[in-house]
Amino acid sequence: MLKINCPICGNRDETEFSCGGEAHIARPIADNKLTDTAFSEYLFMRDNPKGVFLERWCHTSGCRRWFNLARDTISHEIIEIYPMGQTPKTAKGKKAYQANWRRKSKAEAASKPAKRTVK
Amino acid sequence: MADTSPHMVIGNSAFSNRILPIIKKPESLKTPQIELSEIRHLGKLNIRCTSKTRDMVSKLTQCNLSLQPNQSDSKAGRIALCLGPDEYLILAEQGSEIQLKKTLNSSDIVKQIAVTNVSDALCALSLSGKKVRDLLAKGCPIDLHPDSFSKNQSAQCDLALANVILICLEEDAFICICRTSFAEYVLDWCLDAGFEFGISASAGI
Amino acid sequence: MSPKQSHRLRANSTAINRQKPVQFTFDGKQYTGFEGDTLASALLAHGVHLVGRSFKYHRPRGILGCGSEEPNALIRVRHPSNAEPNLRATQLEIYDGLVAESQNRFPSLNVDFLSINSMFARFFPAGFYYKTFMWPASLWMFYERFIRQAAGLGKVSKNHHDPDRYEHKYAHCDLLVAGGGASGLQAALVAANAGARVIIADEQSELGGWLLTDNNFNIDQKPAMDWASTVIKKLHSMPNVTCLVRTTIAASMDDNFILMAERVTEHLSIKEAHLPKQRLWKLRAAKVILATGAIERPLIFSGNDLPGVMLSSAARSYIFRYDVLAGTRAIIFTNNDDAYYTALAIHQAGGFVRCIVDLRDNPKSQIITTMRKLGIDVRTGHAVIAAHGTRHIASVDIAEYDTENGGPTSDAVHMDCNFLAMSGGLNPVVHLHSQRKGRLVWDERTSCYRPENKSDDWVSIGSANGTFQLGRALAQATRITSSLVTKLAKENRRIIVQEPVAIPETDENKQNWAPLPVWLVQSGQPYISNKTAFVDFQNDATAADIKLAVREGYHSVEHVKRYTTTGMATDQGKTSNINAIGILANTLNKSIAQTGTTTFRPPYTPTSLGAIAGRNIGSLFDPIRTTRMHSWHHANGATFEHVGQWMRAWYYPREGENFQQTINREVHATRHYAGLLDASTLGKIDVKGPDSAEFLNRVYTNNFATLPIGKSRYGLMLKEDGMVFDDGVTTRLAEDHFYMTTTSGGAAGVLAWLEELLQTEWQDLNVYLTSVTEQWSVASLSGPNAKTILKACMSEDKNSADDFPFMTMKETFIAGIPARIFRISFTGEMAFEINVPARYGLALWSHLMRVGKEFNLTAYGTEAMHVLRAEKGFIIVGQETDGTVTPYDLDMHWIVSKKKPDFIGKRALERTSMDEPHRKQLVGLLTEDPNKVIPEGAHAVLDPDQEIPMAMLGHVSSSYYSPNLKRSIAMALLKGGLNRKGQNVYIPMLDGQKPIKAKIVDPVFFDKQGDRLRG
Amino acid sequence: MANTDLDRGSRALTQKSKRYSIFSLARNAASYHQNWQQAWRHADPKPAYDAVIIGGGGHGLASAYYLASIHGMTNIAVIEKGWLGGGNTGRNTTIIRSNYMWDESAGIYEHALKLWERLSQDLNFNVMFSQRGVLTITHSEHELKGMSRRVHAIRLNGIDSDILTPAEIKKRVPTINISPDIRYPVMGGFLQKRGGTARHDAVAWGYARAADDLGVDIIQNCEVTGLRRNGGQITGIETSKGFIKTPKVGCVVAGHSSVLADMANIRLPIASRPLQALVSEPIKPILDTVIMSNAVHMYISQSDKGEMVLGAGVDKYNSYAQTGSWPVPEHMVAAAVDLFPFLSRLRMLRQWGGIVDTCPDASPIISKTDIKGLYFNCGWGTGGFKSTPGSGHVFADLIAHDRPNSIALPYSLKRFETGYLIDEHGAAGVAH
Ligand SMILES: Cc1cc2nc3c(=O)[nH]c(=O)nc-3n(C[C@H](O)[C@H](O)[C@H](O)COP(=O)(O)OP(=O)(O)OC[C@H]3O[C@@H](n4cnc5c(N)ncnc54)[C@H](O)[C@@H]3O)c2cc1C
Ligand SMILES: NC(=O)c1ccc[n+]([C@@H]2O[C@H](COP(=O)([O-])OP(=O)(O)OC[C@H]3O[C@@H](n4cnc5c(N)ncnc54)[C@H](O)[C@@H]3O)[C@@H](O)[C@H]2O)c1
Ligand SMILES: Cc1cc2nc3c(=O)[nH]c(=O)nc-3n(C[C@H](O)[C@H](O)[C@H](O)COP(=O)(O)O)c2cc1C
Ligand SMILES: [Zn+2]
Repeated sequence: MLKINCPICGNRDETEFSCGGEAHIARPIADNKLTDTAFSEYLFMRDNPKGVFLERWCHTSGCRRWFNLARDTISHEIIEIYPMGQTPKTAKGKKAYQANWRRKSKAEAASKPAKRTVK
Repeated sequence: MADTSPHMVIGNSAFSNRILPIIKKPESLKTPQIELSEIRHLGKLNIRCTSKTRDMVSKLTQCNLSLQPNQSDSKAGRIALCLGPDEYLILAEQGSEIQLKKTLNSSDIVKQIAVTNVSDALCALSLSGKKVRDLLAKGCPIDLHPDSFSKNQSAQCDLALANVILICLEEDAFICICRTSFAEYVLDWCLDAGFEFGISASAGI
Repeated sequence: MSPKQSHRLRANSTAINRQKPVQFTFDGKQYTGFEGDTLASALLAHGVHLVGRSFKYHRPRGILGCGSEEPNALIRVRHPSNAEPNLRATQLEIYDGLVAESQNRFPSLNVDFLSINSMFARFFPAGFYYKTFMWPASLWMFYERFIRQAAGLGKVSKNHHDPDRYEHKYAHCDLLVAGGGASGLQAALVAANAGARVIIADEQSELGGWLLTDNNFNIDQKPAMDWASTVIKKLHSMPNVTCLVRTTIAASMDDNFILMAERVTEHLSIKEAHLPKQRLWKLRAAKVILATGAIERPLIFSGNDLPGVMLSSAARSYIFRYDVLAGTRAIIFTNNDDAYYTALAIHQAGGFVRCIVDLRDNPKSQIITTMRKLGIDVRTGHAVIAAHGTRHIASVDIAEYDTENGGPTSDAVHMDCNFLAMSGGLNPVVHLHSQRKGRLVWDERTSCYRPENKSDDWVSIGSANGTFQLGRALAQATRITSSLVTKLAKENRRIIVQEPVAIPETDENKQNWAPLPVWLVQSGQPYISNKTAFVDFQNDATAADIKLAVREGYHSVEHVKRYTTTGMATDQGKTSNINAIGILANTLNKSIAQTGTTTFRPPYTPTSLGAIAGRNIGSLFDPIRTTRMHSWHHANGATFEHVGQWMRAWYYPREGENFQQTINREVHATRHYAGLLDASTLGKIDVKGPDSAEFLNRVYTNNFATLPIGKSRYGLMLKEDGMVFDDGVTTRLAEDHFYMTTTSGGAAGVLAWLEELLQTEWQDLNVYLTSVTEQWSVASLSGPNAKTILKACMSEDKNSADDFPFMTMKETFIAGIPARIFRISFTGEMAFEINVPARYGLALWSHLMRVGKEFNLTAYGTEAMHVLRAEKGFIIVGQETDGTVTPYDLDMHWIVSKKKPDFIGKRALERTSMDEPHRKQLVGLLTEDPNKVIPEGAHAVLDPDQEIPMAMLGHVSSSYYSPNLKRSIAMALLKGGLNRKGQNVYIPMLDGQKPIKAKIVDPVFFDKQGDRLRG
Repeated sequence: MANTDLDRGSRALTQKSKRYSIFSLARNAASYHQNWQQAWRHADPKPAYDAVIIGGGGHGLASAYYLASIHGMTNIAVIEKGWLGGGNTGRNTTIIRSNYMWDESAGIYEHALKLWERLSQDLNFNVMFSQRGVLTITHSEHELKGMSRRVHAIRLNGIDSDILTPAEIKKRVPTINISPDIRYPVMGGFLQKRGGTARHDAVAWGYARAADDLGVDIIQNCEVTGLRRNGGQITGIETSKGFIKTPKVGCVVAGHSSVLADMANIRLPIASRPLQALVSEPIKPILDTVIMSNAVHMYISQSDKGEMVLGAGVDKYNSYAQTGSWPVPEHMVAAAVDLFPFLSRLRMLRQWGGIVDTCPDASPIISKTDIKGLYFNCGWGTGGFKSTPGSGHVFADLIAHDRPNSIALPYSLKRFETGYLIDEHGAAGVAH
């Protein structure tokens, strides 16, 4: 059972948290036209590395805040915890972030407002 | 607003279906070592605000909100808790939360904050006695050792299968806040877990 | 009268209390032991060795060990209301009134019919099941019955009632010391002196570990156990130390999460009701020291499983701890020095050491000389190649032995005996280290697997680390603990590094701990003798089985384990695994390091399921949530329905009514007069902030930005895959303030989802969400008389009820109670959802019922609500949807905004497949026979006479008898349903009845124009 | 579906001398079992094969067996990084049933069940398929409705399924607690009598032995580290024992599917999660039916050796550690003790985890990929043991013909683009 250092509440048992899966999946804006294939990469395809994985967690039973976490899926070691909206700072975390195929995906490109903006 | 009526001062009990007091204790004990009761006359206000407006809110509520998350401060009969970077809970005398809410909502910062009366959504239980930490340790995974969890500390955490807020008032006195729909579960759980030390649950005030 | 304790010595161990005799029975016979005895020591005190039968061959078995490593002596304990199987006699402390019995034998231990298996053993080698029982195929189930009956160990009682309590306890500490032997005690002391919060736990009934057994030397100039007692006393006196006995560290998991099983009252004859039988500790330790000692290895030779054959260290423990001499004519068989001390102990206790058989050719140690001087027959370079006896060891064959080539080199000498103590060297208890995926290294010098100490968070010391010399173990404990303390002190001000820390000094006997590993002692006829050379005693796996597995291609250590079941018994191979690996390595011609080990898994010893469940059973298995009106529903005879954790009033049967009659009455009353529903369980979310409207626009399919203040709108939420997720009515309270409702079951999920979006996806939006589900009690008043009743209850401005347009909200007072009233309707009637602060819920409800009486107001439950809404064709999320249904499938195109550039699910809905005509779509069904109600969940087909498997159109999602329409109605999701309106379908029945014929229609059955609801 | 012997791939064992029978057992007993032959050869990789299956679990071995026995492809190899059956095949709770709700699922699982029914004979290896019945119990009105929907669909698909009342359940399973006073009382259930359990290791060993007998090379302790391709065509695999040339590669590596896919730059909708199980100490027979409950999240059966075998839902975060998190088994045990009070006095003997390949719709992937000659069979998640023969059978067909048959067709990767998912979540709950 993991011990997770919530940035707000400190060390707590894993049972107090919920895991939101892969982090840094940018949501394509519906207005930006994407093929069904490219959209399915956003919707269903998931990074599932054996090694460092960037994922997001929420301290559900505590402060209810979301945060990002870099975790080794073999040893379960938590390498880094960093705020929502930021990218990892550790070397391992950075590498995992940059190496991810998603950085080059069409869906990610479509997450930024294109011609029209939403609002 | 709907909750501004003077009628609000009637007590709020989450245990309308239960007949209290209940005492559970081993035969070997004369008196229970844990006391549980509901604090019925307590207004509860949830406040969301950022660091920009926090001082203003402190001023208007006469509560010290310059707290770290999981800290509490009690002053003039009010307890303020910091639940997160932008979230606070104020426990105040029954009825005064209505006034507080009104004050906040008629201030300049009304657009930047959210004030919600949760007096009836949450139930406050007072738990005290020399074995109270042992009782909580049966269901609460956080470190309850007096070195780590002392006066004025609070925690949002799990107690068995319920989500609660624990506030440490004294070495052996706590407030446990839970959603009212979970109150009976929490009571039943405490009664069962408290049997080892002896527990008396009373209706409270 | 119980028999005499013929084997009890006169010595005076402190572990047993001779002042306190204890009466117990074993297999119906009365015995007396002493307080402090285990069942094993007490039986041995009476000379009883035979205590069980083995798993497969039903061979007679005795006591092998002295603690949790015991594979053989599994017994069953009877309690007044149940029985507990498979307890180890070596750990079970006796108490007055204990009723124990042997297992896996019929009719009795001495005469066991299935011991015939033993005679046919040659037909049941490892894996024989896989090779037979296949013909004819149909008979396997028949064979299996007998196979199952023969397998299994103990029995549980079928009419089981468990009166005991089991507790859980969370705990935290700076340092957990696992094991209370010399090393553990020293480690605990060092850390405790520095101010650390220490927990030291041992599975035995007292701390001291091996010192309890071996106490004939000094530590710090005191007899070893006196040193230990002083340390123990000190630890007990320190507020920062918790000493636990009878506490097994069962599991070591990620981030030093530790499970410990404490046996609280099991050893007591009077078990006080408030104390738990067991307590499961869930511990988080900053650091862990593993000082779990070592377990002796048996030697593998033919007949090594006979009762009377025991581990040497166990034999010594019975002498020193329990004052019991287990055998009077003893053979000692060893490959190391340590067993000589057992020989000495037996000799000094008055036993006759017939011969010491040492596999080593020319061992040199002081103790060997000592034994020879005592005139004891010491034969080095020899082996016991077989033991004989029927129900007890009676003799052995001893021969000169060539350890290089593995075999006897002389004729065997036959010696009679009644006891054999064997020692094959020590296995460090690496379980907890390995559970954490800590690596093991094979140490050639000491011939054992040692933990590789690599982690900062958990470290092994002492015997557990392969450091068998006491002096060195104490030094190691001191050094390693000090360095951990230094690390802890960096993060924790309470902890102060003490320097230098003194290392206790010892004058122990210098002995050679390195054994000469001989994994299998061969007789002259290996094919035969290997079949009775037991490796895994409990599962009856022999050396021959391991060799057979290899011959058949099962080479991986994991395959051998699974093919022969070695190490899979309740002792998890504590005494067998390394021997098995040794034999395997030899057979494969590999080194042990190349062969590897099997995986260590929790728990260390079997852990009670009752303790694991703790108090999360019965009514505390999951919280039950009730509304504030619950007591009224209860008092008025409601039957309840589970909706998530909520208990909702389902229907209110009256005297003499059946289910359908009740529903008809409630539905009828609501349509014709008025009905009242407790809708308090609806999820309610307060949405506040400048971007609230924009936020709602993004999460609902329809437009909320345009919603005027004071007005309500029905909204549909999708997940990103375009499937319907939740629905509800949301009302605008102010420009920047909304009041959202969700389904009862979906409330928590919706709030979590919306929070997630705000905190992760849309951090730019300034919106606060607060759950107010329990803040408000909700009574839903509906029906033609609803307005009249409402007016009668309103405290002020009664006329405002007349000017109350559909889908608007008013704040007012009812019976003096402040209320928010929403003019919305789920029944299709004129309806008001009255929200009041929860404390008034019951008062409001009672008041409405009282006032409504003269207007025929009837309380209705969720079932009537379902019928009422179905008459109107309203969907219920979770009933008409199942995560695979889009708004288009529900024919709700109207609710999906075409104008909004984006909302959750928009892009998914644009996938070509989403609006295809052959998808399953929501329609109504009217049966040909108006009295036939289709079972919900039934499937429709076009042709009822087709062959199975049938082509199904889809399923009936809702189906009721409608008292208003005086006929049955149903909703269904059918392939291409929208284009099939007017067609007939058939619904085949499960019970053999004729298929029901029905026509596909529009799902709105009642008041299509909605005149009633608008009033 | 599998009707003829050829369809079943039934070859028993070609080498008569190796066949198992009562007589061979007796004969060997007489010679102290010294003459048994290896169940399979410990092959070293050849430089090239006509096809290679990666993953020596049940599915991979079955795929190889059917490729050889039905499609005549015998110059093939199975590459396993560890020991055969050491993945989920060796660590599952062995529940076998085919009572799934959607037509597509009924198709594949019933196909598998039919193969199970003769598997011991087909392989000449007793896999101890025990058709003792799988009973799924329900605990609420809502669940009863779901059950009705499932049972109707299952029956119309020609699969056996009976609804039982609590009293009938009690009769069949005397130790179950049907008291209405527990938190989730038993309100009913449905039984597939043909369902049951099998001896998991034997499945891997039996397929390996039968495939080996047909000439398939079984290569253990050989990890695939790369997939080599030329343009859009697969050309071979890199392994810890060197490069192996082959035009066709079938990946059947369960929890490691994403790792393999990554080697070919292919994305999968798979999350590798721990799924845990535990066994109690063995006791004399007390439970003759497999019991599953979705609402309280547990399933239980008694193995032939006597242990109670318990499993629960999947853990909440990705992991390749083959261990899980304690709260999951703890909850499962509480649920089990509530339903079977006799368990309170039993003890947990061993607890472990596997890495399951979970898919967003809880249905598998049996699919070609954009790379020619590269096929994936994965996504079986928490419930693929039961499909082992069926999965291998249709996957062999796909590899041999480069075209999915009608049973495999719905399981293409394309469904994640079109949205035609086969969502077994709502219907299956804990899908074992
Ligand atoms: C605890 C648990 C309980 C379960 N209960 C059930 C149940 O009751 N009923 C049911 O039907 N299903 C159940 N399942 C699911 C079932 O076990 C699996 O779906 C099924 O066994 C998968 O078989 P497989 O052959 O695809 O995978 P595996 O048996 O996992 O085989 C995959 C193999 O690929 C190998 N491999 C991986 N990477 C490489 C590489 N790079 N090179 C070479 N080889 C590689 C692995 O070592 C492994 O041996 C359960 C699973 C678990 C973990
Ligand atoms: N069998 C033996 O361990 C053995 C035999 C001969 C000599 N010795 C001597 O004993 C000394 C070593 O002392 P030590 O402290 O390293 O070992 P120790 O054997 O004295 O103590 C280990 C203790 O750990 C406990 N233990 C093991 N696993 C446990 C678990 N999972 N949960 C709770 N308790 C558990 C045991 O009950 C035991 O009391 C050495 O001098 C060694 O030569 C030991
Ligand atoms: C159906 C089944 C029954 C099992 N029975 C036992 C058993 O009786 N004893 C045992 O030690 N392990 C048993 N195991 C667990 C295995 O020992 C082992 O833990 C599991 O195969 C996972 O492998 P690993 O622990 O080596 O990683 C069983 C496993 C399964 C799947
Ligand atoms: Zn937190």
